[in-house]
Amino acid sequence: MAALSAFQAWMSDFAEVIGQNAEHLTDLDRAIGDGDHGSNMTRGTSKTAALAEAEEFDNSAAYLKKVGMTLVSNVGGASGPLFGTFFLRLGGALGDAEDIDAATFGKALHAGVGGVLARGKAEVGDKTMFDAWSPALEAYDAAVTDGGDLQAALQAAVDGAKQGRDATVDLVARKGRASYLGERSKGHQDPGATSTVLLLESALRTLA
Amino acid sequence: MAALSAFQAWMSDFAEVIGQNAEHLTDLDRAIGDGDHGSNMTRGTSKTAALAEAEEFDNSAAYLKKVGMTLVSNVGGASGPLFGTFFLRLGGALGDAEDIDAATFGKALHAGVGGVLARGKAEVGDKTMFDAWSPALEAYDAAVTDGGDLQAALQAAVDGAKQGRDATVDLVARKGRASYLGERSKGHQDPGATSTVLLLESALRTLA
Amino acid sequence: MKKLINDPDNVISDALQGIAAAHPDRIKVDHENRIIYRTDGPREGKVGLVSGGGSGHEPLHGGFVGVGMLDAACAGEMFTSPVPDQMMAATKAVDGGVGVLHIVKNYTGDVLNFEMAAELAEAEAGTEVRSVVTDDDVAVQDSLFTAGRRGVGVTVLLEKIVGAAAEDGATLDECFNLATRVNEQGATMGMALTSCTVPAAGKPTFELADDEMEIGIGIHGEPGRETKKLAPAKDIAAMLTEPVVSDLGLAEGDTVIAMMNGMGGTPLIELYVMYNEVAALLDAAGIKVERNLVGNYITSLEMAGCSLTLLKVDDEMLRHWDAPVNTPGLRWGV
Amino acid sequence: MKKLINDPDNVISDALQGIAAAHPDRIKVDHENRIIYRTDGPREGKVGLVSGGGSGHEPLHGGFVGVGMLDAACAGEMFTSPVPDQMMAATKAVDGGVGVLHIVKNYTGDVLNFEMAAELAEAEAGTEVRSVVTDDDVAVQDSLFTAGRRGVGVTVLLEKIVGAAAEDGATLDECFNLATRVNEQGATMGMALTSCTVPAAGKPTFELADDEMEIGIGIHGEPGRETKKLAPAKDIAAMLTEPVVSDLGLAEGDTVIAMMNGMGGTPLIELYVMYNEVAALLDAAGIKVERNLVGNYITSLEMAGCSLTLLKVDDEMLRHWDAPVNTPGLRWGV
Ligand SMILES: Nc1ncnc2c1ncn2[C@@H]1O[C@H](COP(=O)(O)OP(=O)(O)O)[C@@H](O)[C@H]1O
Ligand SMILES: Nc1ncnc2c1ncn2[C@@H]1O[C@H](COP(=O)(O)OP(=O)(O)O)[C@@H](O)[C@H]1O
Ligand SMILES: [Mg+2]
Ligand SMILES: [Mg+2]
Ligand SMILES: [Mg+2]
Ligand SMILES: [Mg+2]
Repeated sequence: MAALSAFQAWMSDFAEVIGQNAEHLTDLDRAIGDGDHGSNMTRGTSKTAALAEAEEFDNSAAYLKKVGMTLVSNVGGASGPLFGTFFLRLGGALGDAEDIDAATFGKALHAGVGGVLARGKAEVGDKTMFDAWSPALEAYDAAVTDGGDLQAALQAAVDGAKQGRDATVDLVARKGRASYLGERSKGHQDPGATSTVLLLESALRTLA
Repeated sequence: MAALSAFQAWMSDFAEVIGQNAEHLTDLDRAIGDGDHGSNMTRGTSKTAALAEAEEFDNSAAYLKKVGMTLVSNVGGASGPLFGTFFLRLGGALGDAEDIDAATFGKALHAGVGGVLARGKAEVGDKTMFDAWSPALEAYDAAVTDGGDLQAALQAAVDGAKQGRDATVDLVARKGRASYLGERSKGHQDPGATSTVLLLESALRTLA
Repeated sequence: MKKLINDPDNVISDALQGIAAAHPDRIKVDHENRIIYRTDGPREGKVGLVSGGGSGHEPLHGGFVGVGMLDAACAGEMFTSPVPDQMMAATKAVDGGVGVLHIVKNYTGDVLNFEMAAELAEAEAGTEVRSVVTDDDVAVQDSLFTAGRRGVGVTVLLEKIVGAAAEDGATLDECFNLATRVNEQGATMGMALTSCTVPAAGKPTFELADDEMEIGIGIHGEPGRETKKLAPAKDIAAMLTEPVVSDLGLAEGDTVIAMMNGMGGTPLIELYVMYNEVAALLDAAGIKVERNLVGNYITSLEMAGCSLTLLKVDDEMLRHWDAPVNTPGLRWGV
Repeated sequence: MKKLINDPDNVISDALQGIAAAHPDRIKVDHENRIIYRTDGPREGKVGLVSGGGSGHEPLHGGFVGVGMLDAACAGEMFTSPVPDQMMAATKAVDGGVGVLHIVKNYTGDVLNFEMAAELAEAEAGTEVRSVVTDDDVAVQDSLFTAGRRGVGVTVLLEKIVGAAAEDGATLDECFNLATRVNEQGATMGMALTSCTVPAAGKPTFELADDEMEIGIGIHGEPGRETKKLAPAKDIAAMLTEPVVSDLGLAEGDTVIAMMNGMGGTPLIELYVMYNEVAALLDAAGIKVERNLVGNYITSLEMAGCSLTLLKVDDEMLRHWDAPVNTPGLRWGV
């Protein structure tokens, strides 16, 4: 598949999905954060969605890095540098690969999630977006090992991310704003894990 | 009648009545003023009611002047100097008269209401306490001219004051805080005219 | 009612204790009479400046006591004029032998109580007292047959300007004349998004729907002249600016001090949004803002809302404005 | 939602226009990057001080730009960290050749964004950047496995004290060490009577019953650690003072700077009531308040509530505290 246009479709789909879910994300963030995750993400994705029209990109790497910088420069908050770094590393790992398959994208996904980890230093169980990223990555790898194609691997990643996201409900937050609430953070779903699922669902729809 | 003890009974009764009506007076003042007439009056009358126990007074004049100064020194707002001046002048006009009858009290009442007029410079129709004082005084005088005793004259004054108070409802205020509301002050009863009626009713109960 | 207080009856005495504890370098408090004095007065030969009024407008007046502003401020009950005993005590205490100026906001209660105090201070102590009554609120139609306009924002600017003049050695007449001029050349218009709650009353003074605002409010939680639908800052700025500009007859080339004042519950960020709109309107009209204040200076407890004050200034006023001032509520040059 | 704004999306840019219009004598605004600069910088050989954070905390940080305090402040979206582009631009602009100190409140968003900015500024312009991260909120249990405590009130005191040191010629290392010491010796505890409403969200961030308060809030409208029944000021003062005093290990004979800070919607009179109670508690414990601030310094939009910050001070800190400062939000000595 022509990677660049697929990635552009991904970003345009993701912007739409974030737009539809902005209020939900903000509501989740209002419960255990500061009620801005929806608007933060919208601010970024409305800009990334417009990139493809405004500019010509040589390859996927250049495009995805620009997506990352655009998120970093527009989202702010915790999620800006985290999603931004994800795309910066994703792009960096893809290089000038023209076609993407399960293996290529898996390598890039590892780099991207590694970026989230390096920036945020969260562990599984801290009730952050990493709780969605980590099982997603594991499930993706397992699907590839089982011989799955990109579609299967992304489907697995989505399922893994969803499980991770749902698991955040019962957790006590140990990173990010929600950690200030201590025990009171229990019983609420993490906003960043929620948008991570949206991003992977969007990838499944557009990349595979 | 022994004037001094009657006046002391008046003040004690008035304090009680103001206590009972404080919330009503404040509600009236909230509608077209600043919602403090009840607490202003209570602050003063709780002090004046205590005077008789704390101090010996030579005569009615000394007592009523002290009542006036006590109101001036404790009520604040517009009503403090107005009711205060009323009692200062009332006492001044009584001198050392030992007994009070309709004529003696009438003279003093004229002096007291004259004080309210001199301080506040309100005219009838301005929607102030003067709208109760003025018809009360006229009715009092008419009753005395008709040969009425103190009881009859005070009853007439109460009736006159009530009419004046009720008439304030339809008026547009031209003095005091309510005047800032312009047309919006219409439809509300003036707080100061209301407490004036209470004061005269209390006089009827205790002096006659 | 949600307030950081101990008892509705003790708010003012508790706050005066707090003010005394916070600013012993600049002010001292007579708790019995509820008077805030500057620590270094009275000064022989300096006109004494006394103001005061109901509490609930902080920092006005107590926060404006100090070098270059007031010598004493009398704190009344919440939104209720102080009593003559307070003004009398303050007047005698700040008398430097050359007279005392009373700065009185035009409310019947304040006027009557200050009037009695002036009569008594002159009779008892022979202190020469003059009174300036501020009446800058253009929301109120003035007429010979009413209590006249309310005294609001201009009072702050007047206390600063006349305070500097007095510090500078102006006579009582000069202070009075300058004060009169400031009052005549200044005007204010205010609005509210919410009512406030007087602690002793325990409930809001007026009710406003979620999409309504009051235009033409004073500073005592009294309802305004008009309830309107909530509007954008730009429109509200016009509703405040136009009547003030037209009342003062301001024209192209005039210079003013502008105060965008918060009513107590308005966040600073909104005051800057409002100031921006006002500044644009004045700029478009060719009116030059020489100095400005943006913040809470004369408030109505926790009311959300704002008022705009404009004062047409000349060089003398500006010089006094720029002179050093060191009070809890206003400070520069020292 | 009742606010003096034009459009929820334009609050910050409108306010920045207003700030620029109000204080051209002291600050200038880069509207594109949303950075507030002092007019007279950068100064060769002076360490540059850059701070910033989400908007909605005014006067923090933009109101603290000026002589003796910050060189630049980056304004983020409401309650949202600014982005690295802003900090990078500010860092380069205030670089006087001897390095730049970033003053960062400890929130994941702020920390990550400032971190990226510092990396980029060093890589791109070779500017030496050090960062101090304030984390003074004792409401948050600190632990190696959490995001740590929030940065709140101490940030104000730090910006003043380190601002004076930088003005005085302190090196980047000296500024960093002093800042670290201020952060270590200061602690804060806050509470709220009401939630605030982020304009873009349009509804209150949390709900509180009429007889409830939140203890242990931060400054982003986030719920606190505990919802309690409303209590008298005296009890609330104890709930704020005790954890701060015990966190700092303050003992008899210690001297502090105290800040009784309003959250934006609290009237000044209530802050003085609270200050009085706190002062009494400290006095009883033999802790001496050398200096204090009472007012709105680090706010949460229109939230009603307050926070108490204590900073254990030595002579060096006091000297820097007393040094002249001329910013829209804090001014003395000039
Ligand atoms: N250290 C971290 N590592 C990974 N994710 C984090 C970390 N801290 C916060 N997050 C994520 O960021 C989300 C909040 O993002 P957002 O609301 O946009 O920013 P902010 O918290 O600054 O307002 C959280 O729900 C969480 O998933
Ligand atoms: N000029 C005046 N002459 C006579 N009565 C007046 C005048 N101004 C106000 N009042 C009376 O004072 C009353 C209000 O008293 P109060 O609420 O105690 O004082 P304030 O208005 O200062 O809060 C009004 O209801 C009115 O009757
Ligand atoms: Mg958030
Ligand atoms: Mg009243
Ligand atoms: Mg009153
Ligand atoms: Mg945020």
